[in-house]
Order: sequence, then structure tokens, then C-alpha cells
Amino acid sequence: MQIPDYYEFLNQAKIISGKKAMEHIPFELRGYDAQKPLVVTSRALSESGLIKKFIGAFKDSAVTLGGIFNDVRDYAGIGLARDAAFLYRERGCDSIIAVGNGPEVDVAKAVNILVAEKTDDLFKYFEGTPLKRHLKPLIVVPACCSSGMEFTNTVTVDNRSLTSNFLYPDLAVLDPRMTPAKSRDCVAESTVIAMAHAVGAALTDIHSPMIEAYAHSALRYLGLHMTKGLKKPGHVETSLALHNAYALAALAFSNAPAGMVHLLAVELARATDISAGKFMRILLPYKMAHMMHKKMKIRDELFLALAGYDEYAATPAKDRSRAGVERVLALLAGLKGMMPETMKDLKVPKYKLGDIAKAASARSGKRYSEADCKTVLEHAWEGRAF
Amino acid sequence: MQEVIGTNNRMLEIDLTAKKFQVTEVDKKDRDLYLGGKGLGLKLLYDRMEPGLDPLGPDNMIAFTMGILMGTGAPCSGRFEAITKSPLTGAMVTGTCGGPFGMAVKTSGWDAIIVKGKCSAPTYLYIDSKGVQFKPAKGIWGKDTEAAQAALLKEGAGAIVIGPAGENLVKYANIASGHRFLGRGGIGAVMGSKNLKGIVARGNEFKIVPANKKKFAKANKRFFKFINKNPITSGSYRSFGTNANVNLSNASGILPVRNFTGGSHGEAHKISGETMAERFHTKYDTCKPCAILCGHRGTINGKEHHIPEYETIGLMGSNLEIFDPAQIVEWNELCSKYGMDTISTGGTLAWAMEATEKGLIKTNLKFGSPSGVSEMIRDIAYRKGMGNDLAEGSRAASKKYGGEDFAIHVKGLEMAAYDPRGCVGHGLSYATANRGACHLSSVLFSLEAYLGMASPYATRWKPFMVKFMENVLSAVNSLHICLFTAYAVFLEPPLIKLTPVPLIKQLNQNLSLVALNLMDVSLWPELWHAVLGKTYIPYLGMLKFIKAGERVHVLERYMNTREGISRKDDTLPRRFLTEGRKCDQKEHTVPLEKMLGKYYRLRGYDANGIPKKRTLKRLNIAIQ
Amino acid sequence: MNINNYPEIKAGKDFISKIYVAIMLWIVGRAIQAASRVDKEVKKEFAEFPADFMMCMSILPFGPHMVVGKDKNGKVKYMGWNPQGKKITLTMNIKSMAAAMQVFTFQESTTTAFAHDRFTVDGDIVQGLAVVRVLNIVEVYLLPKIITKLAVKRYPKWSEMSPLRKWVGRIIIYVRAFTF
Amino acid sequence: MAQMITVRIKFFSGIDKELKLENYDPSKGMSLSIPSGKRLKWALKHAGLTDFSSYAYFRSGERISTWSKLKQGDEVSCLKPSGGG
Repeated sequence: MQIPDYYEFLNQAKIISGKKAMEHIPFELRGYDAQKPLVVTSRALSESGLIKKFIGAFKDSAVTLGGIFNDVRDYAGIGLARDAAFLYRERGCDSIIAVGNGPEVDVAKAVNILVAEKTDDLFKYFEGTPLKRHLKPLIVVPACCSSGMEFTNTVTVDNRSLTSNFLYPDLAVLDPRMTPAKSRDCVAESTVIAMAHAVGAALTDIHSPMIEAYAHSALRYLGLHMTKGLKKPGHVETSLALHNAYALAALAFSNAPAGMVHLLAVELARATDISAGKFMRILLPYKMAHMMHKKMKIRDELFLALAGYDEYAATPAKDRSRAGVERVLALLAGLKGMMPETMKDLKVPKYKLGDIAKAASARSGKRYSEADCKTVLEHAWEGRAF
Repeated sequence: MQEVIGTNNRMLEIDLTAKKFQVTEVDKKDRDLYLGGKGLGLKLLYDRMEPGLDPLGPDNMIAFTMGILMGTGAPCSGRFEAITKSPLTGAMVTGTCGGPFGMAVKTSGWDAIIVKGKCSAPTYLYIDSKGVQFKPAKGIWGKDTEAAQAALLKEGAGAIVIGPAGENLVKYANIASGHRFLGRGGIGAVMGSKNLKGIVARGNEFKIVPANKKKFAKANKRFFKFINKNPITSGSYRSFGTNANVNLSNASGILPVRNFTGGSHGEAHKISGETMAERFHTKYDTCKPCAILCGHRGTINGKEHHIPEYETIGLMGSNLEIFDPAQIVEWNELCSKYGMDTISTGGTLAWAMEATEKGLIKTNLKFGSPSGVSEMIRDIAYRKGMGNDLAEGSRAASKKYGGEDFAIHVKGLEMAAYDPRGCVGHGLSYATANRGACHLSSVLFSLEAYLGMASPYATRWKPFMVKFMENVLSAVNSLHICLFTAYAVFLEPPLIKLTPVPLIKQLNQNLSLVALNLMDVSLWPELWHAVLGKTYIPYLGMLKFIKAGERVHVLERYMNTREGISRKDDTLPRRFLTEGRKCDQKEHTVPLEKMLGKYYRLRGYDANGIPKKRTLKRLNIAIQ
Repeated sequence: MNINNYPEIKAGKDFISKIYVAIMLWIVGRAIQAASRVDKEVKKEFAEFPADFMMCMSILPFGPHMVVGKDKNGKVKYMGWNPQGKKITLTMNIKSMAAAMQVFTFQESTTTAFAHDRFTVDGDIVQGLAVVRVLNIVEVYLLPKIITKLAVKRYPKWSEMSPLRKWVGRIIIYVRAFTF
Repeated sequence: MAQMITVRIKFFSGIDKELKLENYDPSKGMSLSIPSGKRLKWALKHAGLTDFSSYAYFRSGERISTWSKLKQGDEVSCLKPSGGG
């Protein structure tokens, strides 16, 4: 472990994980002296019966649910946030519970800003006015899959994102009744996103033991449980372990600068309406191959996390970084058949790669040069090795 | 004046980069399988273009096809087709236009023109029976469509030109020919990207004579009789033009109001065809030749203007909550001069107004007030300020600024002026139409909402009806003949004429398979076989004609899936899947998922919407 | 936006668990009172508590309660189920009805329940741990071995609690607990 | 005497000219008071229309036929059918 240079790390969220975790929400709400939460969830979840289980967890408690806003689909728009905020004010709620992943949590965070700051213009915070004080209590209950952004301090509404330390959820509840996934694709996508975030955090240039610790345990959980989770998406214990990995990866990712894989995947997803997870699965191997090609240092901890101590001790020191990369590729190979390997399979038109690279490198604040982004994209497009 | 019997199958392939052209022959098998017009154009591009290329790059090609009915005297046969890969949707787009250019090219002896490559400097093409001349367009580059058109028409009978919008690669720029337009999908931008200002054809060098004159005359006479008897083509269209639909859409609650939130509006009658006919004492101003005469011209505060079509009135009028016809005529004039598709412009402006209302973007556009609209149209055409983003279309603009849930488009093409929540079958047709949210893919809203021949909210037989109508209309677009003749051909044969409408509705509701197959659409194939001199077998000929339509539709779908289109794109804007219309207490939404799976099975697509190998083989489409 | 599409939802009631937990609390309360007379280890534990010791175990937020404490002359008594009007020195709350069910259906032993944060203790933690030890012993007496093995961290071997003492104690406690 | 209900009928596509209605306001239409339970056909005859079959009738967004019953406060639009496009 090197001597840590300057770093900052914040994890605002209290995490409750395990059997009957949701039943603790009323107690935690008493801690924030809130008794009437607004629940934001998606139409699919409320139809799948998970919301019935969620409501059952409030039996014999002093909590009345101010309303179940279940209009969120797969896009977080300002219209939805305004409707939910109107419901929040109408019912006089005092806290927000987001049940689900990605868009639901984004709408919940947007509602939190609207009601806490008592405003209707959300986008002035996106254009510079800072969030100054703590918002209303926000509880996140992930379900089935995860977009990796639930626990982070970023909110993405109408394709615009805002990062602020007041946007961390106050409480994250991982309950084995909610975590089992319905389909293998959804597990594949969530694990790939977590893997990309964790590897991105582990290999960042700034060295921080905190990020190291989170990324390490995220990778260890993924290494142990990913293959089983893909075979049996409904398996309760594995899905709970994987959800812990998603949480760890998200927290490591939100404290580290965004990796190139994440930036490119978000831009590609916006240009082609295909989910970002699929692009991360395609781009990750080529990003690492690109780093090896440019002789950038890949820390041995990657191999240590994925392989475990005895294998780590058995391999000679100079091969450990390459072995780490191979172990990641081996894990990704487990996704054969579930996710396309090259962008050609996804039929992404080649002429669009130019401006995607430009947008991604601009968003990374020039940490990644446009040329690097373009080369990784081109290699990923044709599936050509370095 | 030489004579052409039937069709001479001559084609011009123009390479703009090398400034060379080549005369080739239309393959007999293609003519038989794909008829002409839209079908032939798609097949020509299918053989020459490989997928994944940049629509605004030099490798993209435009195919102009004339169809075999043109010049023969058949009713409403003055329209030509253009096919290319659309910069707006990234998929194939086919458009039709009734301007004089088609007739001029056909009477110059050409059945189809294919343009590829890119000119180094702005040029325009001069076409006559001998071939093509490349002429510098420095003088007319930057001019609006009317001025450019006037300059080109000195050299030939018909011309197409692009306006400043096409030159600035506005994604929904259109092509003008006379006062008619090749509107949708941004074909003008493709010509702009090739530095091609326009094409003029000398015309009047050949006379087109049908091979079997006697049979052709008989069928033609029956066609004219049907058109002049049908209440729609001879009644409401001839007197009020397509704007006869404004009151009908308003009454049936499918008129787009305030970016498709409301279905009807109290003041809608102010912009209806009837009011405009009275106020502007309209005269005919149509494609030539036309038997229906639906286009109109009127004097508006002293000057002669073309009366806008229903789509323009819907999208730039009620959709922006503007109910002053003179104002809409002015905007329609602006869009025509700059060469921009009024449907996409109206849809994008409506999105911009709602985005401003919700704080996503800063513009002075507001629903109900015309302030700032003309300036914004100019900014879009010259890509200035916010106009530069709006010129990319409402999909790209909503991706950049957010508001995707109220960007009303499918696959990037802005939606036409019919709210699918009032005719759910047409909602399915919007989702599965090959070029995007197009109302002409299967004109189901007229069966469901206008004519009451199917119940608007039922979903049971709708996938079958959409497929049947898509096949027939694709075949009609491959003749080519104007789609409005469909009302005469469908509704006039004795079988349909005599059964009362409610009975047809019950039939369509429960036995749609039987009802639709009883439709006698033999008039079109009869004309086709008469012109080419082939023998027409009464019932089998019609089935072969409809199968050709299916082949054309599935080929276009197959070409689109190679560009990445799949089930994820066959959807509707979230507004139609989640919210009800303001004018509808029961708040109906479009139950798309219930119909899409069945539609794919009927079409022979797999679960992801890709045509199966078996289907392609059955329709003998060669797999590349 | 029609807010009646999103109705307010009151918290449901789960009567069966409530009654079951109330009965278990009553039995354990009475058993503690009986054990404090019969078992010398329990007597030793209670001896160290101050004179005004009054413990209340309840399920949040308004679940059943159990009050046990020393009365005027220092004897441990089960003070009924209503904490009002009594000066409580030690409160042990179980966070939710579901957590209580976990403990009282022996899916989690009391010590694992503590480790899983099911309890909150207001007052002197030493007394709290002593009460847990008392609970373990009482459970050994009350329940057959196969169940108690789940509930207790380590089932006492014969050397610590001879079978004679266990059976005699068990009979007396049952008699005392269920006779008023 | 049967209980009277008021119904409003709006005529479009030039029908009001054919019926030679004076100062007809298209946005408000023509209001009739007819006995309740009467069908649309009766009301149209009352308004002076003769041949019913060639027109389309709409009530609150849905197409109705000439023999459907009228209720209090109904607003029926009556116009010539058209195609679309």
C-alpha cells in the first residue's frame, strides 16, 4: 500500500442489509422524526407485486405512506418530478422513499430538491446555484436490477446530471425479498455496470485507501458471486451479495473521478437508445487492453481482489497486473450469449463514433484526450485487439 | 415526339464525385417483383448501398423513381417517389411529391434516376433524353426555393430544388417541385450534403402510351366514375381540400392540441377548410394531372397563397394553439421558401414551447402566442442560436436538453396530425411504420375515427388490419398513384357501397380476416397490367399485387433492421402510453404491447422485430 | 395530475403476531419472577441490581410491553404489561414486530438478535447484558433442548447445570408461573 | 308532458348553409329542447335535416349513429365524412 496522497471520501448513506431489513424503516424514520414518507416507484415494480411486500413491511408501525407515486417508467423527466412534488406537498409528506433503481431514484432525488428548496425551477441548480443545506430524508430500496447510480451523489434528470454531497441517500435498505432479479439479462447488466465502476475506481490515478477498500470488496463479492448470480438470477443469498457489491461499487465510483468506460457508455447510450450496461461490457476489455498497450500501471490489488490470497501469493509479482486483467476478461466471458461482444452486433453506426468521443472527452474535463477515446471506440467497434 | 409503349425501363445512374453518368436497364425481375415507384427505388438502393453509412456522407444515394402510370392519363398519376437513407431517423425514408419534375423526367424518357457521390462545388443537373449535364449553381446557391425554381424552370418543364435549410443540412429539410414538396425525413439535407442545389428536366420528348389501350381505357373510365361518385374524393376534398379533416379530427378528439396534450379545441373550426374556403375564396391549385383536385389557392390579405394542407394546419396551428389561419399561411410560406418540412417543424416548435414552459431551454416561444415563431423558423433554416439545436429534430434536441417524454416522434420522425389515443390501431401503425411516425403507412385512423368502420379503442383485429393496409398502400405507392384514390377504390365497389356502415364495423370487429379479404381493390392492378400489356387474372392478379406490397414493406423493414432498428424503436412517445387526452374523461392510452407481439407474428418477424429468414425466402427477397 | 390515483395508505395491522408476542412476553415475565426465586444464578444476577431496578421490554412503536422490577422489599416481580406510572430504569426496545417475531419464534437467538441490531437499550448496558443472561437461563428452563439450542448462544453442559437441578427448577417455575 | 332536455347540435362542412340557418355561430351551434329519450334522428328532423345517411355524427369524441338516444346537455357535431392525409 503506497503512502496516500491528498484525497477526500464521503459515504453519507447508512446501509441496512439482510433479512427483514425493510421492517427497520419505520424505526429509522423515527430517527429523522418523519412519519409520512412519499414512495416513488415504477409501474413495472408495482405490477410485479414487490410493492405489496414493501407495504407489508410497515405493518404495526406508526408510519402512514403519503402516496405511492408509481408513474416512473424508464426515463426521469421534470414533468414526473413536478407531479410527485405536487403530491408530496398536497399530502404533507416529510420524507421520500425510492423503491427501484435508476430512474426512480433520480425522480426521488429531483423531488427532494424541489420540496426541500421549495422551488419549481429545478434546473437552476444544474446551472450553478449550489445546494446549500441538507434535504429531506431520502431512503433508497433497490429492487431486482441496479443502474449503479442509486447510492451515488449524482442525479440525472432530462439527460442532465448534477453532483452534490447533499444528494446521497440517507439510508439504503437491501432486503432479500426485493433483491432477486427477474431475468438473467438484468443481472448481467447490473453486474457489468458494477464491475466497470469498481475496476474504474480501482485503477484511478489518484491513490486513496478508502476507494481502494470499497473497490476491493466490491470486486471480491463480484468475483465470488457473479457467475452463480447469472445462472440463478432468483437465488436470494446470491442476489443479496450482488446488491452489496453494487452498493460498494457505486460508492467507490462516486468518490473517484468518472472512468472513461462510464463516460463513453453514457454518451453511446444517449446516442443509440441502447442501455449503458451493454456498452460497458463491450468497452471494458478494450479500455484495459488500451492501458496495457500504453504501459500504464495496473495495480496488483485488482488481481488480489478477484483471485483471493493464495492465488495472489502463488503468481510472481511481475505477472500480477496482467493476471488481474485476464481474470476480469474471464468474468466477462461468463456473459456469452446474454450480451453482444462488439458494437457491430449492436449495429451502432460507425460515423457517430467521432462526436461521441468528442462529447465524452469534454465531459471528462479533458482528463481523457479525444484521441484516446476515439481509439478505444474504434477498436471496440471492430473488435480488433491492440 | 417519340412514343414509349408501356415503359422503357431506362435508368440514369449519376456519380456526382466523378461528374459522370451511366444509362442502365431496370431488371425485368425487379420490375415484376417490386412494381416500380417506392418498391423499385428500395430494391435499387438495397443492391447498391451497404448498411451503416453516414446519411450525410458521399456514399449515401438518392433514388428518384417515376412509376409506370405517370404520363398515361390515369387519374392522379402525376406523382413521383424519392428514396434515400434519412439523416433524421437513420433509417430508410420514402417520400412522394406531385410537382411537375416527375412528369418532366418521365417524358424525357427515364424511369428512375440514382444520384450518388458528392460535388466539389454547388452544382445543379440538367437532364434530357440524351443524358445529364453538370452545371455550376453558384448563382442560385443560397436562394430560396421559389427563386431557385424560377431560375431552373427557364431550362426545362420541371425541376426540384432545395432551400437554404437543405444547404445548411437541417435534418428535416425538404425538396420543392412547383408548390408541392417531398417533405418528410430530410431528403433535402441529403441533397444539400451533396452540394446538389437542384435537378431540372427538359421533358416533353416522349409520349407514354399504355400497351393495351382498350383495357386501360375501360379501367380508367371506371376509375374516374368511382372518384366522381365517392362523397369524400368528390365532396369534401374537392370543395375544402385536406382541411376538411380539421372539424372531423376535432369532433373525434384526435386533433393535436398543445403538443398532443388535448384532442380537441373549441376554436378549431376557425382553421377548418370550410372557414378558409369562405374567407379566402379558394381556387384549385393541384398536382397535374389530378381527378380529385384537393389542393387549393386563396387570396389572403391581398396576395395569392397556397392554402396549407391539413398536416400543416394541425402541427403549426392547433398543436401550437394558434387559431389564426392567416398566421399559419404565413408560416407555411416561410417553411416552403426555406425548404423545411412543416410537420417536423411544427412538432419541433411544439416541443420547444413545452420545454421552455418546463424550464429546460430559454426561448421566447409560448403556446398560443405567435411571437418569436417566424424568427425561430429563420434561425432553424440558417442554424443560428437555439435554431441550430432545433434543426437536428425534436429527438436530438430532447436528447441534448432533456424532455424526451414529451418529444412527440417515433424513430426520430415527428408525428403527423392524428392523436393515436383516439384510434389505437393507428397507434400501432405509427409504431411500426418503416419511416417513423407517418400517417400514410396504413391510413387506419380514417377507418377507426372518421368513417367509423372499426371501433377506435378495440385492439383485437387491429394488427391484422394494420398489416393488410400497409401491404396495400405499399403496393399503391409502388405504382405510383396518389393515395387519396384509395377512398374511391375501397369504398365505391358495390359490395362495400351497399352494406351499412355499422354492419361493416361489426364485421371488422369480429371477422376482420373475412371482411378485409372481401375488399375488391382490383382497379389498381388492372391499370398496372393494362399499361404493361400483361394479362390480368381477376382475383389472383389482385393477390399478387398485394403480395408485392408486402414484399416492398418487408424489404424496407429488413433494410431498416440492418441499420439497427428493432423492437426497442417500435414504440410511441411516453405521452401516449401513460397520459390520457384532456378532452377524454376515460383517459384512454394506446395499449401498444398488446398488439405488437401479434403484429410481429403476422408479419413473420422474430420477437425482436427482425424479419425471419423464412419470411424473406417466402417473399423471395435476396438476402445479402 | 389527479392525486386520487395515488391514495394514502395506513399501516396495516398484524394481529396474530401481536397476540403471540404478548403471550410470550407474559410467560417470560412470569418465568423471570419464578426463576429469581428458584435458580441461584438468576438470584445472583438480580442481587447486583440497585433497589429501584425496573426493566421494561417493549416492541416499538406501540407493541406489547413487559415490565419486571424489584418491589419494595427487594423481591423481583412481574409488574404487568403497562409501563405507565412506573419509574423505568432500563428499557430494552425491539425495533419492529417482525424483529420480535424473529426472536420469539427462535429464528434468531437473543444474542444474534443483539448483533443484528434488533434491540435498542436505554439505560445501563451492564444491566442490559445481565438481563440477557437471565433470559437465556429462563429459556433453558422453559423450553425443551432442541428449541433452546436455537435461542441460546451455548446450551449449558451438564457440569454447569445438572439435569436434576434443571428438571426440578423447570417444574417449580412452571408451577409458579402459571399459578397466581 | 315528457320532461324536456336541451341538446346542442353543431353543423359543419357547409350543412348550415344547406339548412339556410340565419346568423348561425359555428362555435356555439344550434340548441334544441326536445323531449327526453328521443333519438338523434328525431332531433335532426326537428332541425330541418332531410337525408341523414351521408353525414357523420360525433358525441364527445366518439362516432354515434342516427338512432342513438340523446341525453341532457349532449353536444353532437354533424359533418360530411372525409378521408385524411
